Amino acid sequence: METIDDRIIGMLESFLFIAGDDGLTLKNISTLLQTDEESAVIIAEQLRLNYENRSCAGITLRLYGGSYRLVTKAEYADDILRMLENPTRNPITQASLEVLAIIAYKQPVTRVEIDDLRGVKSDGPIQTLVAKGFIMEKGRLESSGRPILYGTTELFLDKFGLESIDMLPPLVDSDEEPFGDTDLFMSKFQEAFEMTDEGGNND
Amino acid sequence: METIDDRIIGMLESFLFIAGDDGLTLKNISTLLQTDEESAVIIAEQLRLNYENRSCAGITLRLYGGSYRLVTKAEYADDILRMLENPTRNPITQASLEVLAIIAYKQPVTRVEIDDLRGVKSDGPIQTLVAKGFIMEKGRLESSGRPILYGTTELFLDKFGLESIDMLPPLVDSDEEPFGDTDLFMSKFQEAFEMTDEGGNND
Amino acid sequence: MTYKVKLEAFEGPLDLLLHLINRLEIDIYDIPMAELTNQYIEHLHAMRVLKLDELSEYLVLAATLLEIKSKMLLPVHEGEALDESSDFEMEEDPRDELVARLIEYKKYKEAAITLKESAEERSVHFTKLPGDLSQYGELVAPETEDKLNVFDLIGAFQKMLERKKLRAPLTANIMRSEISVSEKMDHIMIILERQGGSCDFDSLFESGDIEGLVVTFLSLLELMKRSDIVVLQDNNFGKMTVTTGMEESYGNN
Repeated sequence: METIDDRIIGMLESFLFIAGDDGLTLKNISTLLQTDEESAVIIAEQLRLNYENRSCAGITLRLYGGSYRLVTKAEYADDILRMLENPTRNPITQASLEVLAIIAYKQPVTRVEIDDLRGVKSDGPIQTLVAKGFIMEKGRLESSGRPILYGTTELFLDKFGLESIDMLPPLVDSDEEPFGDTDLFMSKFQEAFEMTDEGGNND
Repeated sequence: METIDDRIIGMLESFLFIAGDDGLTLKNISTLLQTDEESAVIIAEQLRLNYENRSCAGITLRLYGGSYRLVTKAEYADDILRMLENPTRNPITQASLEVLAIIAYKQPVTRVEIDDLRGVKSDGPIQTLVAKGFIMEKGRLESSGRPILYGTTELFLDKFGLESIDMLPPLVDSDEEPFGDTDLFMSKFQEAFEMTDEGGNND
Repeated sequence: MTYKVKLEAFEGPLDLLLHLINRLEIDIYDIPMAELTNQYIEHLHAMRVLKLDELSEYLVLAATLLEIKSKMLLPVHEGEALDESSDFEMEEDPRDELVARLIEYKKYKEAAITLKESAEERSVHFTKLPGDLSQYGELVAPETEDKLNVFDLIGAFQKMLERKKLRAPLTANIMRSEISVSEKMDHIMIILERQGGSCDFDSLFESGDIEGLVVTFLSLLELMKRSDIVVLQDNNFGKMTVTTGMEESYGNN
């Protein structure tokens, strides 16, 4: 208790880092660190002190609404606003690109479906994409609220150099290899060779 | 230059923290820090060293696919996996890996060249790799049929922990000598003196 | 000699050949064609019970092996092989092309292993979702003047799938270990008590991930079964209200 193990502080930092904006409750933290809540408070406080005492730290720990979160230090707030003006690489933001990908492959699709898939609200990117002319309303779903169905436009095809929407490369979930046949073949093949094999007697 | 201002290191950390898995290129960093790229490299390296030297740090800095990213330290991987819903890592088949290796080293390369090298059709693995976002069309060969030329993506570099495509380890032959035709000839020559029987199964 | 071999899946005829060469401890630069061809064809034989179209590539190589083998049986070669000095003419060796192909393939097969190791090393480093800056203003997306790339779409989609993995666990996994149905039942009863005996059905489902919502729902079912609570609904699709079972007027079947 007097000297907290460095490793457990590092572990907490790594957990909080991954949790990002969602943060972790004290209960989460004590579960994850496999300790009681009292110790968890002490460890968290030590991590916070480390950040506060290190002038080269850009982040620190805050407790808001029952959740511990890593946040950037207040002194860098103005600098971070610069990130809004200097978006990285793509001429289209990552968020917009994600939404566009979903609409391109799953059209016609509602905003709610897009939100579900991304796990975040997508109003902003959808607005941007409509404004850019990449997507448009393709009707309404006949269900409660009659939500808008979105689809891609001709301009989208043009900008992405596609002859038609069918020319999009096929997409698979990253977890599954789409070639069940090959695997079946291979497993059969293996079976066939699991048996005793006469080798080396053929000169 | 000898002593880098603590504040600028903290600023970089705050930027990288916000960028998350999008990461920041050297260009982004120098723009954001309002400095030249040379200084940006030095500042980034100092930040990395700070992480590596601090045993209580849970995170560190890595350069993958041309983008700097904050990542959790390897030593906490097991702890983090514990909290992940589905800790199965993205499986990639041996066939896909072979095709990926060929494309990575020989890019830009056509499907036919890949098929020839492997002695089997590679349509399936190529399709999977495109869908996983590891390879992409890098143009067409100006010959009959205008076959697609494939190359690797930044996502490939990121997921395979490579700083850039130039950082691929050199191709090696399993024998210690990286030999050309001459060496092939020489080794045959030597063998010829050692043994001449075709069977060679002298165990 | 009889032994058990556990074979990994082969990636093609060249892979099978490499496997045999390795297993038989053959020198790749001096392949005993007769032995290798026999072994290869034996394996093909076993594979023949499987799909024929997948075998075609294997058969092509079998033909090549047989061709090389027969070339090597030509008397010219045997005569020369007795004379050591003639070894300088081995560049004429009918096996050369095959050996070159095998070596080339082997290089990439090994590179694939290195790549896999590299990916494994990378996979122990986790990263976070980008911070949400939307409260400070819109991210400026520059005008899209040039052609965009379809492959960027795929990249974005894959990245999103990765991110979802990072997003989900932190809430779900922790919740699961924490809240049991019986705990949730207590929790619901406390809420009802605090709110004077009734609350909106929906309000119980306002937060939590799927696991949490399922636990809440199961808890409600259990509480209803025990007649601790009653769920009321004025009309179809109307708002549902959860009340403690005290209100006798609705009974508790």
